[in-house]
Amino acid sequence: MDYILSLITFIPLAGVLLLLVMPRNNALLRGVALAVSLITFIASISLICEFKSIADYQFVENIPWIAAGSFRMNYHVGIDGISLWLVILTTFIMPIAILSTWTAVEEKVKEYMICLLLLQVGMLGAFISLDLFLFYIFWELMLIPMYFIIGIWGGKNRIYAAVKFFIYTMVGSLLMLVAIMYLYFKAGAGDFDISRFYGLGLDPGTQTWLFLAFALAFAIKVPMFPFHTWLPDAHTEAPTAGSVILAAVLLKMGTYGFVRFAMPLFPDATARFTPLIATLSVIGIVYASLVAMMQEDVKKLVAYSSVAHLGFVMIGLFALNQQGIAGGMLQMINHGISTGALFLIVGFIYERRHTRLISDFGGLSKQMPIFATIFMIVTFSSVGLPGTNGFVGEFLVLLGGFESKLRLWTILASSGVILSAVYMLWMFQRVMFGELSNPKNQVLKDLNGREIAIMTPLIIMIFVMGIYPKPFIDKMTPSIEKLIVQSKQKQVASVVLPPMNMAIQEMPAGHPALPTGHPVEAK
Amino acid sequence: MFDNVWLIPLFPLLGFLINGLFGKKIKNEAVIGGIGTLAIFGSFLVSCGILMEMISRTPENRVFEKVLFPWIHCGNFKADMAFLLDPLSVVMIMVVTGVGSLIHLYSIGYMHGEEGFYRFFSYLNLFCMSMLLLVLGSNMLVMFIGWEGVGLCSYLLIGYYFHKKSAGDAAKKAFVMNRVGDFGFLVGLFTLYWWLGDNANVWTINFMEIKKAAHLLPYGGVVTVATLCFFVGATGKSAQIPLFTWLPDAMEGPTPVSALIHAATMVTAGVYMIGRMSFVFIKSPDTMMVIAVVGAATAIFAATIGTAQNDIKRVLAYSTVSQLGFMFLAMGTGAFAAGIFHLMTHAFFKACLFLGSGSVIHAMHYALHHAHSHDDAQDMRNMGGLRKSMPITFITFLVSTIAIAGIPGFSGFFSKDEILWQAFSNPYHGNLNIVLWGIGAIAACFTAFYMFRLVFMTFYGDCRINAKAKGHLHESPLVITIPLMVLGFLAAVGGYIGLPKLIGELFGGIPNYFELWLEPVFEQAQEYGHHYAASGAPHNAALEWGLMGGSVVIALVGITIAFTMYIKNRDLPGKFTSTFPALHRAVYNKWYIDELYDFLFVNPCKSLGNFLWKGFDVLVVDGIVNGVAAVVKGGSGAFRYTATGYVHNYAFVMAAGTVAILGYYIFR
Amino acid sequence: MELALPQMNFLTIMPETVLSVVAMALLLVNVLVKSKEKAYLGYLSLAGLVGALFTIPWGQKISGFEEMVLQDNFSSFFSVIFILCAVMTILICDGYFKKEGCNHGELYPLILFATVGMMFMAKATDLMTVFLGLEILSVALYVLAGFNRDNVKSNEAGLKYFLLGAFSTGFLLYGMALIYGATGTTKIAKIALAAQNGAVSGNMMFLVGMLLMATGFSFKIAAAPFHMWTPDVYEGAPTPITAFMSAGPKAAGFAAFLRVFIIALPSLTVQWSDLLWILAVLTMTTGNIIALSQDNIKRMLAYSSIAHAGYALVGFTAHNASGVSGILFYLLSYTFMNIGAFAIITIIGKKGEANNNVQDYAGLGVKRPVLALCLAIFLFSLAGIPPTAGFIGKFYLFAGAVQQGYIWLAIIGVLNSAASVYYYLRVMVYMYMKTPEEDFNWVKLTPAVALCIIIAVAGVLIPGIIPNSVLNLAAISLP
Amino acid sequence: MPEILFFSLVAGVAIISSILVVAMRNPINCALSLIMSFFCMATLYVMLDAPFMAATQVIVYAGAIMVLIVFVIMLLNMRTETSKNYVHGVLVGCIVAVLTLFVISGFLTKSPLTGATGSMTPELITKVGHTELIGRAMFSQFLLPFEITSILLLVAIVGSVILAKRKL
Amino acid sequence: MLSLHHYLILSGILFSIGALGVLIRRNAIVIFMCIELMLNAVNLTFIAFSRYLGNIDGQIFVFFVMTVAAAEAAVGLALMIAFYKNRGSIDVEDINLMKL
Repeated sequence: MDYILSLITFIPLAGVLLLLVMPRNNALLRGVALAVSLITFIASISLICEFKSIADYQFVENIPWIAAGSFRMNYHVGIDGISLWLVILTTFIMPIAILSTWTAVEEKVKEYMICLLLLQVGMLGAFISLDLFLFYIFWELMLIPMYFIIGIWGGKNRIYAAVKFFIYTMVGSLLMLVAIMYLYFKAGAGDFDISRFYGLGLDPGTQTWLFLAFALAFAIKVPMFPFHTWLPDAHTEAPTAGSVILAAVLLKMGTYGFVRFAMPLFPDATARFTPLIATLSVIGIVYASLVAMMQEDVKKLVAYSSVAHLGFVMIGLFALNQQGIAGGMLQMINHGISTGALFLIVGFIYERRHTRLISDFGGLSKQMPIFATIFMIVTFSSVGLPGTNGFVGEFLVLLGGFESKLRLWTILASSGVILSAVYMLWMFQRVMFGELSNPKNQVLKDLNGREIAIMTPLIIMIFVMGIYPKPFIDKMTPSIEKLIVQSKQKQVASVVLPPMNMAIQEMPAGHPALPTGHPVEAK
Repeated sequence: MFDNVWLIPLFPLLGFLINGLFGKKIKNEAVIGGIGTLAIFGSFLVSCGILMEMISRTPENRVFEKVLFPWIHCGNFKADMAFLLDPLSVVMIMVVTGVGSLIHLYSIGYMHGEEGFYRFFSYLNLFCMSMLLLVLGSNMLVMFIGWEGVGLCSYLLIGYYFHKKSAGDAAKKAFVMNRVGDFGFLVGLFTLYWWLGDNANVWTINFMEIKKAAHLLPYGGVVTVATLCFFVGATGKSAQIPLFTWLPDAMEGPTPVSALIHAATMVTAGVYMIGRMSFVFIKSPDTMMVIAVVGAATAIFAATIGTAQNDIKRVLAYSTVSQLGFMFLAMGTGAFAAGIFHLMTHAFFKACLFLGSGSVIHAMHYALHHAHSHDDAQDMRNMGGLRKSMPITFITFLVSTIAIAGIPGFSGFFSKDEILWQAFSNPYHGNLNIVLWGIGAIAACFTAFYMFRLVFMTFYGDCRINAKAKGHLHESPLVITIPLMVLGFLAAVGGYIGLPKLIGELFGGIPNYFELWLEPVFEQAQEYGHHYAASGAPHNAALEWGLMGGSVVIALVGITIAFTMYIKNRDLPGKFTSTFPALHRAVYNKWYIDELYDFLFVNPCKSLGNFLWKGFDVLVVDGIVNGVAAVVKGGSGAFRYTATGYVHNYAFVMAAGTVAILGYYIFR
Repeated sequence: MELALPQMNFLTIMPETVLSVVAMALLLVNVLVKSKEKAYLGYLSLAGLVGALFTIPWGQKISGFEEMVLQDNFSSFFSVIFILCAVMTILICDGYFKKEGCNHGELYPLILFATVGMMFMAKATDLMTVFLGLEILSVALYVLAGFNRDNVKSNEAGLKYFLLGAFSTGFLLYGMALIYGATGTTKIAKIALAAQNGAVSGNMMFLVGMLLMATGFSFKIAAAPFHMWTPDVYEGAPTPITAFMSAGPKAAGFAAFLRVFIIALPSLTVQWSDLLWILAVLTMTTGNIIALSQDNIKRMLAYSSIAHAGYALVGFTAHNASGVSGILFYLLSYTFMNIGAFAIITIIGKKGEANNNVQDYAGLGVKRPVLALCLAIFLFSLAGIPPTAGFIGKFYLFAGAVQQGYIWLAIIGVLNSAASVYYYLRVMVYMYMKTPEEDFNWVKLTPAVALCIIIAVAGVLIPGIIPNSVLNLAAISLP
Repeated sequence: MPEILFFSLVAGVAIISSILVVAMRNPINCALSLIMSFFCMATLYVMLDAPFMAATQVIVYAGAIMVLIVFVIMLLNMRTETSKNYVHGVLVGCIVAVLTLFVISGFLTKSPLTGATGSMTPELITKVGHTELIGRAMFSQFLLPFEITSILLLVAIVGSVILAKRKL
Repeated sequence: MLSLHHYLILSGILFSIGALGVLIRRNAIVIFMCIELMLNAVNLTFIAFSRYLGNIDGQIFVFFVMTVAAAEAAVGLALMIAFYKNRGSIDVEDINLMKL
């Protein structure tokens, strides 16, 4: 099973080819696409089974690909604890996404399914690439199908949204490309293997620029404030599956990029920019929450909530300690599940009512109890209620943040916990509670079997990850440790360690102030 | 038996799952109600077993931790799904499961015929489970699950009548305010965890481990920060100033909910939490003072509002807030056992009061419904003289009222008196103690007043109900009255397990069993307390007798005023309101706190959100993005006019380009 | 004094000879065979081109005719580009010219002659040969651009191209004259040799000659500010000819430009790389910016071709191995993608060059999904999005710049690339995201055009995914 | 000195006639001025010891090309150019021209002849004869360009036929 | 003594005049004539260099330039005729169907 990763990545591609030659029978096309995505998912399960909790890359394949001029690019793939779950998330979300627009997309089903599967190839490829160049290829490859998904099957303003999405992302990633080239030449002759670039010992000035270039690309993708405005547009216009994938996986590309590339590659710059990134994340959390609160469109609200959630992820990642990063990683997956589920939910009511305005709804609980229950569970997962997945991630992020230098930021970010409750519950209340006054809403049907089938795995995951997150954390722990070492190696070397464990005396009676000068970075 | 502690939350969880998943199909209310009630009753039985076993153990062996499964393990952070049994948590589980069982039973009758009956029971069970997790959690995080879980259930249950907008609003308000508290809780947790870990290398959130490491914590300083944060959490959960406004609104929920959640159990979580971490709290004198002051302030503040409300449940709600204030006053003055004691007695009598009011409302509702009247079934102005038609309700209600008013012999007297005495005598806050005591006493007076006002308006005097409905008034069924009776009984006698020493001595040295029981829990806290304890008021039996007598007098004064105003001289309240209209309006409108919050937080947030969205996001951020695009496109539109189509212009550009290039190189 | 004939190494001009002979033969055949159907001429010329393709020697470095030409891999690589360009153009010619009613047989010989001219430009090692090759190309192109002589737009294109081309020739020649004056020779190798003498390389005349030559070549490759002719001529010229012009002559211009500047003027590297830096930035930016607001798709692609010249100039500015091999690779890929795109435009366009607006492509994705897909592939490749050859090419170009330290140039380049995405996407928006206004029932996909498109798609995708061999070829084909 | 004087004369005529080319309204006049200018060129070629080039200049330029041009002018029956709204064009052109002039003359006067001098001294020319020298060079060293020229001419012929012939 | 620079300056002047003509004239034929003038200026440069360098290459170059000029003239005039046939003018202001 040495080639399992390639297999997983390219099964969808095979599906694309299969779909290309198939007749335009919508049911058949949907079925085949679903089958392909399910096969991919099943295949990816074997990754979890065989994955060993060690820091090394596993299932590595390294095949020479391009060797011309001064460049060596390899088809070098592999996963570690960080990418494992993202790969699984991708394969897990895909069948759900395909099912989600089973009936909503009636036109050009063939192209639609092809786009979805191609998108999957891109996403999986990006997660498993260990070669920067290969990563970049997959990274860009994702854009095209997503662009079409938004642009062809989207809402009214879809073209604007699609083009904005494409160009916005493109600008960032192209600058990253320049940085990749620069990095390559800095590293001297060789290939684009990322482990070659770790620990390169670049001077801080260079790191700064390179980090900025990488960070821009990733920040746009995350999206971090103030690069977020493409997201509400893209989400609002995209069809349900598009939104789901966008939220569940594509946004993770940004955060994943930070973890995999920006931080370990440029430790000094990471240290330098941590306050900035944390500030932006906090602004993003508060800002997006406030903006989300005032939204009139459910989907836009969820989109803004994504911005806030990913702000948490960023805080966690830049806390650069075990809890923070593990929390960030978990939060990525959680966000994928719960926000994906939220988009599905929005999709359900949109399919029924062809509107997403909050004011058009109200009192749906009465008419759609199952829907209400599911919606409620997902809402609370998104809010981060203990027992659901959202809590574990959020908690670890905040804990990690609090332990690190980012304490103040973390406290501010914690306010997002309150704000998220405000906007999510307000929305929930306006949609689900109250009088069922609108006659159009009085004839709504509750979820059908397919829709329940879509939501069930997500709901299960919400609880599984909330109640027993240990296996998830355990698998990623060694990789995170390695990452922390990589991302801190320079910092540790250059910063004189403050004395560990200052003697803790029994404080005398009275009210001594907070002891000053704690060793903040004493790890 | 201890090993089976996990059964306690499991039963309600099962009840929740069964009712939640299949309740709609079962349809039979008896079955659903039976499942729900049995589930919690099962927990009650297990709790009893545990209590028995614990009683049989020596005090040193009464702490037991049961790890169910590892939950979040990450780096040096460890949080297991684990339960802690010690005298404190046993008290709590007894209260929760006991009162919970009764309320479940009651609900079968009360909720009869409601749409979503199964939903109600499943939520109720879920609540019990969360509450049990809260009290049983052996670390802060498990406690936090329960902490948020009860918030969730409170949200669900307040919003039970979701088609009413007010219910939805109230539910949301409750949850959000709770969240504000939770935010505090989390920050407190982080602070404690980080400080202990970073400075003492004790990376833990486990209560027992913290307890062991508590000596490493400084007095004040970081502990103040952490405990204040925790206290913010407590104010949210326990409806203290400044986060109390949600509780009265929470009365939108069905009455059993008010009884269980918003009187007996959930709202006391803050008190319990402080008790659970007494060894940390007491290390910060500042926090202790803040707690005491906030508690006293809340007690008096809510009591004043309670005097002017006409909605029967709202009066009780403010009374709850006020009583919680008493508990915090106790905690803040270091009278942990007394606080917990009051918590317990309060659970009895307040649950009884709520259920009684529920019984009244139920009857009113029934009567009004049959009379096709749209009068408010909860407005006391529509009641009066109910004692005749509802004797059992009346008697139990009266007993509980006496208990809450603090008449000797009833449970409330013992606990409240203990609190007032300790507030006065505990050696922590110097002269402030007397003020605290004074406030407490006045609040007690108010309590007696508004509670008896309630009784008088509801059960005495003429029957003001719609004449047509009068004939339909009758006593509630047994399933409702049995819990009332049990609770009434408990409200009457529950206080005897915690007889004040003074009285105990009178009866041949009966010890304060309750305090003894909790002593090992709070021992350490008391020890830390001595570190900075100033000399309080002298522990003087005469003084104590005096104060005790004083408080009785105070209660009687309150009752007398109520009697005067609402039985003897009925136009007095009207006179009073017309004499001080502004005051009355302010009190009636809860001192405009909600409006103040709207003004201070809600509206600014909304307008800020609106501004950020429409002003900043759309105009500035997106404006820049689109602006760049527009500039580029505009540039494109402008530059395309360079292509004039004229050869000579093109040639000119070429020539000019050449000249420019040449010029650049020659003259540079 | 004996007449010493030069070493006549015909191997060095084999493909040119073959093509010239075929072209002349075709001229005769055209006259002799009275037939309205001219496609056979196309097939014959294809045969000639393929034959010429096989006569291209590889791996040798042979100088011929008194250092007038040099047969090396560089010239071979470019010859391949030119031949491919000619082949693909010829494949799409027949249908178009039939549709336009100017199906004259002279078309094919002219294309072949133009190809010969380009090949001479690529292998010229003497300014004279450069000039003559360029003139053969130009004259043939003037004619080809105005080939649809009954169409006033075509006339105008030809005339504009002619006037401006001749004007720029003046500058080029003046530059050559000055270089000649400064060094005393027109042979590229000798110029380099002479320039080693400090006096020569410091001579203002030498520098100005270089600059003027640069302007002349810039005209040919349509670098700003010498690009002004491009959109008008591309729009007016018959579409297949536009396709031809956008790929071949640009490559030829680059070939000569590269050869002359890199081989002959290394002593002025600092100066000309500065100049090219500016030109590259100007060219990319102008091309991309103005393309944004174009509705006519030919015109849009004209501006895009200007931008692409800018990208190639980025590699030229770097003038290192990756940059230059990037140029080679890029020009080859550009040939595929651009002619591919034009092939589709050719068949979408109605008679008289109607229906060439972006708006007319509305619904193509629904009505003709395969064509639309191919066009999308070409456009994505033009936009430089993986996995297409366009991306790899751009990567090498910009990497070359980065390697040489021209970070800002690379950044400006990628930003331009990002802007360019907009107008390529615009076509896609119309193809896929707008409802069709009319059927595309006039679109006839002849086998020849289909073949051209297939070649183009293969040429875009295969090097995009497994670029190794082409890149290696480019790497050994440096001047 | 007389050389300079003669040069000045010829150069003056050349410049004046060139200016006339630009300035004259009637194309025919322009053409005639241009021919004048070409003759001056030929004269200068002679002064530069290139009699063959002078002859070619007269034959090819003044003869062939200009005849062709004049022929076309007559064919198209061209009128006098009307001078409308061209002021800015003139202005712009003048600026450019002046700049060009300035630049070109500026650097030309400052630049010495740095290239290696060859063997084709005036003496050799007188001895061997310019025509022969050219001929020899053309058929030996410059054989390939010469051949290429043939293709060029062929293209031009075919092209002009295709463009201008009334009916193919 | 006549120096190279005399010729170079003269050719520079002529070149500029030619260029100027291209820029300001409107008649395509006149423009073409101006271009011829530019080419002649270049030729003069070549021959002057050739003479002063004692190198025949320049003169050969001029020979080819002349040929090219002839070829261009033929094609260019043919283009003008074709254009004239369709448009009835060869004024460059009329050569602007394609713009923007």
